[in-house]
Amino acid sequence: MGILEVKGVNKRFGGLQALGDVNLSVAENTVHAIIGPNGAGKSTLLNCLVGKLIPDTGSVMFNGQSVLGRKPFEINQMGISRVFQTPEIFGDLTVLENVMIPCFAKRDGAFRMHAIEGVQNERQIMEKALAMLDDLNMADKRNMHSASLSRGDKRRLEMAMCLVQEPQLLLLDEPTAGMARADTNNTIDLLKEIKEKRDITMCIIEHDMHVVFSLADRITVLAQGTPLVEDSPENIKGNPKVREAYLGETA
Amino acid sequence: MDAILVQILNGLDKGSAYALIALGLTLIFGTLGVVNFAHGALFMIGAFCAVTLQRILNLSYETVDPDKTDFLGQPLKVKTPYVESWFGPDVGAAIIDWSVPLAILFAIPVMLIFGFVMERGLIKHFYKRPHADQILVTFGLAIVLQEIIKANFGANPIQTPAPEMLSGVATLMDGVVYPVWRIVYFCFAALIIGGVFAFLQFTTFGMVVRAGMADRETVGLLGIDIDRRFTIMFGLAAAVAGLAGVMYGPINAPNYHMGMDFLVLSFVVVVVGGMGSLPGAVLAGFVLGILESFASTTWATTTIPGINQIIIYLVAIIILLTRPRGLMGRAGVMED
Amino acid sequence: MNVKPDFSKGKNLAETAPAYLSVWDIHAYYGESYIVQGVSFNVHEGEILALLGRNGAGKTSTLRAIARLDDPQITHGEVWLDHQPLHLKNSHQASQLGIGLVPEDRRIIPGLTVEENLQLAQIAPPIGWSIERLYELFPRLGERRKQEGVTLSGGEQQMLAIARALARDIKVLLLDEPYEGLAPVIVDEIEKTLRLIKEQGITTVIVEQNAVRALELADRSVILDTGSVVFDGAAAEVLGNEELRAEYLAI
Amino acid sequence: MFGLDKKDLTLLLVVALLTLLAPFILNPFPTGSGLAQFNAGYPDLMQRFVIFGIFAIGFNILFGLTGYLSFGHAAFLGVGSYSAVWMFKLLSMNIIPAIVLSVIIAGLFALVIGYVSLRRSGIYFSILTLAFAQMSFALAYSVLTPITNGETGLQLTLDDPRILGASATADGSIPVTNLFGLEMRSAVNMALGPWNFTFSAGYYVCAVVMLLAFYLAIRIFRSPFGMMLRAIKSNQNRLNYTGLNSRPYTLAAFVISGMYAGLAGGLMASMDPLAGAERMQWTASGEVVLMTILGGAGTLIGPVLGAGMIKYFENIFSKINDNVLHGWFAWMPDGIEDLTVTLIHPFIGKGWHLTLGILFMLVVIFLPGGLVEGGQRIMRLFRRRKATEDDQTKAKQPAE
Amino acid sequence: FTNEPTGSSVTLGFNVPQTGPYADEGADELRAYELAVEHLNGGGDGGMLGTFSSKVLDGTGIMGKKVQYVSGDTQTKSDAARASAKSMIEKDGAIMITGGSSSGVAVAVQGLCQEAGVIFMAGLTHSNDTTGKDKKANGFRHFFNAYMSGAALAPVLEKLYGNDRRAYHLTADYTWGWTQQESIAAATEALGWETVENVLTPLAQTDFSSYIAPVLNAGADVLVLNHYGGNMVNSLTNAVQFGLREKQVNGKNFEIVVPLYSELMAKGAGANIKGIVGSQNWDWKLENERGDKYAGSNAFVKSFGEKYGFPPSQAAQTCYAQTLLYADAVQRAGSFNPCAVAEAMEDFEFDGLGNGPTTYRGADHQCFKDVLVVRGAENPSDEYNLVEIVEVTPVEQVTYAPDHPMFAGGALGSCNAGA
Ligand SMILES: Nc1ncnc2c1ncn2[C@@H]1O[C@H](COP(=O)(O)OP(=O)(O)OP(=O)(O)O)[C@@H](O)[C@H]1O
Ligand SMILES: Nc1ncnc2c1ncn2[C@@H]1O[C@H](COP(=O)(O)OP(=O)(O)OP(=O)(O)O)[C@@H](O)[C@H]1O
Ligand SMILES: [Mg+2]
Ligand SMILES: [Mg+2]
Repeated sequence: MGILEVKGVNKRFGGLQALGDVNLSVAENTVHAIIGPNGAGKSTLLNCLVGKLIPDTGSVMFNGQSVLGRKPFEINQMGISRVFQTPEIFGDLTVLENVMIPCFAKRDGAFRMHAIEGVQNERQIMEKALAMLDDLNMADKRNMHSASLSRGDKRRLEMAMCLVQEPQLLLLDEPTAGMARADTNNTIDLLKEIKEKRDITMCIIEHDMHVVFSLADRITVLAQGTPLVEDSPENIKGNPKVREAYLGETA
Repeated sequence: MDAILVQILNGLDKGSAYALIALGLTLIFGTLGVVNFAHGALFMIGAFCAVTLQRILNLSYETVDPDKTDFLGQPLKVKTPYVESWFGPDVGAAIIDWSVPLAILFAIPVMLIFGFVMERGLIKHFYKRPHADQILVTFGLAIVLQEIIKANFGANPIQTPAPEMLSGVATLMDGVVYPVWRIVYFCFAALIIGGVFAFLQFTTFGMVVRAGMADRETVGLLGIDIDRRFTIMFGLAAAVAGLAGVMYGPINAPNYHMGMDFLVLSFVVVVVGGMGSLPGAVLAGFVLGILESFASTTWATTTIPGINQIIIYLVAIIILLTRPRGLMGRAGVMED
Repeated sequence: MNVKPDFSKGKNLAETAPAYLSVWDIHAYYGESYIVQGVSFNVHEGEILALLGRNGAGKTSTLRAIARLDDPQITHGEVWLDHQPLHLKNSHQASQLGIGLVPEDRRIIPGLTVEENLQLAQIAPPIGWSIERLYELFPRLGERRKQEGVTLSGGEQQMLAIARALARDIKVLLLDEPYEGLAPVIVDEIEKTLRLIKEQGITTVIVEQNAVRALELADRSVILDTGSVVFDGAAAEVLGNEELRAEYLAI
Repeated sequence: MFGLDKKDLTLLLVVALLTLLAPFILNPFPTGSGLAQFNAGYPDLMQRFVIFGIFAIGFNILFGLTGYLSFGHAAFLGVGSYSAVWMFKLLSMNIIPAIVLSVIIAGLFALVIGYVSLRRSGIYFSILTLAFAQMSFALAYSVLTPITNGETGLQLTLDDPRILGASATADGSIPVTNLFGLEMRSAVNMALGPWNFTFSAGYYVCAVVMLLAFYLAIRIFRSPFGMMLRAIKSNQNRLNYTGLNSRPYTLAAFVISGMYAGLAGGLMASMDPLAGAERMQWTASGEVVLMTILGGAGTLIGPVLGAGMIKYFENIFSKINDNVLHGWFAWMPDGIEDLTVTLIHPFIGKGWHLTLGILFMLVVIFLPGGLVEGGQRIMRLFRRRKATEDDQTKAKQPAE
Repeated sequence: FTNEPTGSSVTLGFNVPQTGPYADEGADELRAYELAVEHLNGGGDGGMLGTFSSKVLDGTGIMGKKVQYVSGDTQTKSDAARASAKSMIEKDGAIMITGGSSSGVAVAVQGLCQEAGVIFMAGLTHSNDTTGKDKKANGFRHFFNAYMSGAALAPVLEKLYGNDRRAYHLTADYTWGWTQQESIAAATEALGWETVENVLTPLAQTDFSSYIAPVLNAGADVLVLNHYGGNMVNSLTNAVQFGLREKQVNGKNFEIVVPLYSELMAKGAGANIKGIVGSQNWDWKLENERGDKYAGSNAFVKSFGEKYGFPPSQAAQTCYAQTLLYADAVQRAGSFNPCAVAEAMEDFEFDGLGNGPTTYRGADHQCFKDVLVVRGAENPSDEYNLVEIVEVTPVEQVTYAPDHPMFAGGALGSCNAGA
């Protein structure tokens, strides 16, 4: 029984069957990669997990509780965080503030005014956020406007925002797309380190096979909305069907 | 039954005014992303084109009539319009009588040029500024235009009557009569709306502008001078607003604040129609026009007192709460 | 490394421009931030140039500056294409002079079908390949001609973006990360297309994070770092130069 | 001090000083002089400055922080005024209960309208709030006349019940609003040479309330709550996927700013016990939007400046007539005098709208950040000049 | 008392709409005020000072003090009007406030003046409430009111259209509209007319088509438009558009009545106004057509016309008269103290201000005088002759008891002299 159980999920967009009967089980404390051709439905699947989309049929269980029908913020409070394909950060706020906001949320998600207290009074939260930034080597940028960060830094910041919440399940949608090789390698190292340090499960979508094979414990190949195979990285690499449909001669 | 029919006609008529203004507003908003609070002023300027033409046609020379006296007891000066002396009293009077339809010809170039100048001179610089700044600058412009008109024409309404031939009532059915000019207005609105739609739908200009609405930069990358087309678009929107104003004159006498009277309403119409949607704006115009007409019947006002006062806003609230982006709005337009 | 063309004496001397596309010492800003800090390079007719560098090095900004988009703003420097001063033009004029940019995120226009996206490219002169010929090159687009462009899968969108550039009579094709987010099979396919395009005699500048693939394709390479050129030479030279690869490309 | 950092504290103290000395600052011209027309230091206008300042500060908490542009805020001001006047009619002429009630009622009203309107964002939200306000206005003007007294506006009368207090004074007039006996209308005049300064009790009450409101606004801006609101403006989508429900925060901001508006309305009624329906019309809502943008949205002091600017034009420019102009330019030769007056004529008196419109355009074209940006530019210029002066003096110093 | 004039001059506050739909009316009022000030200070030809029955004013200002004035903009909004009036009182030291062209504003400013302790001389305000339930000891109205319109119109309507009529009312949905509708309905019902329907129309309405259309089928043969200003111009225009004027119902010609008329409205309504009956406080042709009883009219028209080039409106006349009446009352009282002035004004009988013999009734501070019934001219000889006088209803017929139910509620209170 995995921490995340997806059963029989279907999703149609008009005439297009984006997801057809997807079953997926992600075991605790593993990295599960989802790969597949463009338009296979990978992002759609992720959207169903975080409440951005509601599947037509099927069930999504997280830790034995159903995710469906909950609002995005409720799902997040259950312990699922997501890093988007294009960085979603608070561009008008400083880097430090960006990381503090999820900390306020973390407390239990309840509405709190704090209308009179000064931010500096919330010392322990600030310190926690700073520590997180330190972990990601971004402490020196803490007072920068986050909109003016470079794309890689934005992605790192977004990861910090997700990690500071200490989620049980971290979803990453093409975290290294368009990232320079050096940064890609840094990111791989970072994710590995995090996985060692904390009890965390990760679900990662990626087209860069270097990333996939460095990180994944298990790989699901999605094609035209349905899982083609699910196997260990080694077996996937050798699978002729996957080579033909997805990897091409590169792998 | 007849009463219902007449109210539907009234609704269509009101709706065509709303739809025409909202159409122009959406053209500017949808293409250029500019919240144009001066749009009502454009409508008003259109109406005053008709007033101006009427004044020009009525330019007169004075002769003294010794038999009559004016209010101070002096001999009365009788005015004869030049057109009457040039073309003879009959033709001259007919020209004056037809001043509103003639004003269409006058208003088209005036409004186009006005729109071009406004876009090139002012709006152009506000494409990238926040909507709040656009509101402030266009509101300021609206006030300025309004005050200029007021300084020249006064605050009192000025009649611009329809030609004699088109000003009576038409019997549509047994017992159902309706003012001819209102029918003309409706047809005119339908023509303009149809024309704008056809222009945008069936010419490449339309395709380019639709593309420009979605992504200015990429359209520029394809070698298309989108700025020029946007300027044309602004001129077109101004002309649509202006023509709506010219033709509205005979229905209600133009005054300098008629634009402000329509402004808020036309924004409501555009938003209820859904931001960025031309058909939505037109549909919302007609829906609200018809509902407003029905809400003002005695039956409605006795059932719910005051319903006629609030119907448009009430319907707007209901529509916006049930349909997140108005009737036909596109996602992501002005939602943040 | 670079010879400054002597543009100072007017039109005739413009013919002294040493290359087909000459970029001379351009400096460009996004508002207050100084991003392109004096970039110069030459591209000769018919060759493929790979423009490489880390994230935030200014590659996209350089391409956008050449294509004369509103942002970033060039404050200094000159760009000449086939004896025409691009730096004095705006984006649609540059396009009419023969610049074809395939932007970073493809920028397929929403609301328009595949065919309309192509028609749009053929409104302003000069017109290049006919739409039928493009469908021959990309049969997948021909099959989907009535489909709305943005509903295409990522790879097809990339094809459409390239086709849209070719629909105009371009002299230089600027490609910004054509492989990003694409499945490996599709990457292979696009690479084939680029070779085909080169055979047609079109000059190409390609920006790509997948440096090895880009270098294999390219004749020459320019490497950028923090907005200025740090290397300009043959592509093979980069592949052979360990130091360069490690320092700027991390491969 | 007060839990503020140094910069904010300086700002607060400067504002406090300016408001307390306003009767002097706003009356720079001797009473008899021609320019006395430009004096704004009389009680009613000073009260208006600070009351609309409060209104705009509150509006800015919503608009400046969350980016939600409400086009119906005047409704809360109107509701506040009506509540206060009813309190005067029924309970007592003391302004405290009236203001408390107006804040509460406006808050409740905002809660209901905000709850519904905040289901949508962007322009859709703006139009929802506009629709609610216009409905309130239309109903107040007509159907609800028994409560609002319609067109005429709700006024005090000689036969109001007034449980704690007399219906009428001994000499048969309506009692005056007061703060535990301190009458709002009372004022002290001080003549200093040709100058005449008026210190009005009402103004100082308003000023103190405004300073409290301003202080509270600073605290809100700098609090975690304020940060959360800015996060909402910046990227609501991200906030949702961060486990925060943005609705309670926006609603809280909406209600707080509604209460500010109610406070302004209550104060307005306390200074002048009348409540008219026009206070709820869209033009009134638009006015506070303009005040905020004109001053500088999202800045602390901007909205107050914007409010002052618009009210100044409305009250001072509208009162300048040709007669006054002739008075000013009487020293010129007749022909030139007439010409000057003719040239200025369109912009004053009944043309004050024109001047205001031109001002809006000039400010927004040349000062994108509003009046505050204007101030900043001047400061920068000043600093730069000082810096270069310093450089020069340094350069002149011989090296030792 | 408040703003006691200490120097050699006295300041009056003219608070008129300078922006908004009534700006033109406000401009005309302001012209009249300026003229009045000129005459009070001994300038010009003296205007109605020469015909005024009271002779205490001698062209040396008021009580020897030169008259100065300040002007402000009411914007036809109670709030703005009060702000403007307050600034006149607090900043400019105005001792009397006058002006306005709507009842809402008049009532609001009247209340303010009562509280502040200055005299308010109402401008154009027609609602019964101004001197009815909202009357104030410091406020005075020269203009006629809705009740008087009804009382004056009724006999003429009977004469013109008979006493077997079915009337359909369209009424502006606010207090002035209601009081006028109530007054006209009462007066016409007394004739035997039937009120078929009373439909309230929103203030902001610009297109009245959906209110006019049902009239066609309601079996009514008279339409009463209880609208003013732009509302009236539009509703009348729409009614004419729908062919109501040419219509025959029950074998009778369909008729339209506009109880409150003004020259500016007639101008705005253009040809639509032809033949439409209504009432007015005064008309510039009054003395010419109805003789010496209305002395003063011609003198006023002459000085106004010579100064501004066109004849004055009824609003101008009422404002001019109010200024003179105030000055006269001060002069007679020998003091600027509002209480003394009010006492001098109360039950004052005068003549020669254009309206014939007039009384300022002490009980409610309302002037009683003849009321004009007018009709839109069929063939105006010039743009100033848009209305023709049908009848002048004598004062006795329009007088009512101070405790008439339409004016009940509210109390005058006692005069307030302020600080
Ligand atoms: N909102 C939507 N409306 C209609 N079709 C959609 C929508 N979202 C996705 N699709 C379609 O569903 C299919 C799956 O899309 P999805 O984004 O999940 O692909 P993906 O596997 O993430 O591909 P990529 O690797 O290119 O990101 C695609 O064909 C896409 O066009
Ligand atoms: N619109 C913008 N406003 C301000 N700064 C910008 C903007 N766009 C890019 N930048 C900044 O310019 C710098 C260079 O950006 P550019 O997009 O040219 O880099 P790149 O080399 O294309 O990087 P990548 O490989 O990540 O695409 C980056 O630091 C980025 O933060
Ligand atoms: Mg995807
Ligand atoms: Mg890039």
